[in-house]
Amino acid sequence: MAIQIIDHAFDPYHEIQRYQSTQPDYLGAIGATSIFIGTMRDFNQGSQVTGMSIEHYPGMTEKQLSLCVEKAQGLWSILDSLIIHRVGTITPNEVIVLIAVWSSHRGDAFDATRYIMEALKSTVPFWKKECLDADAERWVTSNTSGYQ
Amino acid sequence: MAIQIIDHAFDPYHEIQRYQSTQPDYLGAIGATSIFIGTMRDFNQGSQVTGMSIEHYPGMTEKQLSLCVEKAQGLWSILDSLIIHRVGTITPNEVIVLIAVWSSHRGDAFDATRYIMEALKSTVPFWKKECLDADAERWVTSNTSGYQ
Amino acid sequence: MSIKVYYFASLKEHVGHSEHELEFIQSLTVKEVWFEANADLALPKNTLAAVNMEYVDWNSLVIDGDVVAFFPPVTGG
Amino acid sequence: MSIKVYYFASLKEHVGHSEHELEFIQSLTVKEVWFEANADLALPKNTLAAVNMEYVDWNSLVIDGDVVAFFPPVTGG
Repeated sequence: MAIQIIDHAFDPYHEIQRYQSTQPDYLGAIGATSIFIGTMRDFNQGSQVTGMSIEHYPGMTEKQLSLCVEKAQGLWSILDSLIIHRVGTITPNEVIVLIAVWSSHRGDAFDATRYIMEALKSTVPFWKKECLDADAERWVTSNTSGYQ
Repeated sequence: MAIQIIDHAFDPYHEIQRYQSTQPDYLGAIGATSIFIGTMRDFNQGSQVTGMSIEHYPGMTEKQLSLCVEKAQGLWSILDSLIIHRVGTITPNEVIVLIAVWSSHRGDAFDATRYIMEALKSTVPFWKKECLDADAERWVTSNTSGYQ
Repeated sequence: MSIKVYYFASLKEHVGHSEHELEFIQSLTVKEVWFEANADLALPKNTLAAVNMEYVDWNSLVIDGDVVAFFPPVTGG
Repeated sequence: MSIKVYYFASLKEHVGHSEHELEFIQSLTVKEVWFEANADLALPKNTLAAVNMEYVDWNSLVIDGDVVAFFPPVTGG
């Protein structure tokens, strides 16, 4: 299990492959890998968005992310997981968050990935501020639910 | 949207990156990428499994996979999708299936990926035969549900 | 009229071949095609049928030139 | 006793600083900490509170050495 908060752009596929190379023990037990990648869009709530900055609460961020993973581990059978979240200045098309979950069975992998993502969105202390143009910016005030 | 049936081992991350490089039009609209990777385990239904061969019905396979994607498109808002499925001889740890779905919103991406996976498992004409050792082999007779 | 019949996976092993051509005069249902082609063989439980690569009901009618396929439950993914 | 108070995101802008130290004699609830520190400021709706990096109820008691944080609803992911 790994949790990383990073302040520079990253390639999620490269990070997954790098992380996977460290997990040979249960390789033959992995039947399902579920991955979610959240990317910055260039349009949100009716406005063109040119950039974004993400603030966080160092320490509490890692603590709450660990809690999300622990809760998922209590609910489903997980072999491993990797979470990476960006902070700092971000431009459109860059990855904001990566969640990867490895499991023997697909139901566990799907459910745990989605659970961790929703828990992250509602409990982990990150805050987004959008840049609308050179002068204007606005705090994103709430996350929508990922379930309809 | 792309559907590929291939008879050799592939790196799912490499294939996703390659496919993504062909989709610049709506790049800024992508907020969510949901990926599922099904991998061959070395243990199933109480036995050590040393290899597997996957038979399929050429033509009907592609037709039914397209139908899975069309139905998902009718139910959720999807920007793009990629499905790759192995046929032929497979060894443990190799990827059997890759499903990637790109969407503006995470709910659509999660739901569509899972729907396509379950639809594939129940309707697309692939059949697995497991090699248990040098002499023994057995057909997998049914897929389990991915929902509990 | 003439139709082509395919068998896949365990059903191919059960019937002993992967395909054959059937010639007959009157119109047949998919179920009748099975028994026409495999008079001496039990129809395994859960066998699926497709005509022209689409799933069909066992009572649907087959017409000249159709491609019929019989196979066990699918196990991909 | 002494506690540290942090503010994040829009709340940091609202109160005008990111942190301060509070010294007081009697035990306080989290809600009392807010009004002790920001007597002249309205408490924005939906503000969340954490003590030592764990979410807390606004009526929970703060003890010497605690780190209290106030912030708006989180918007990561």
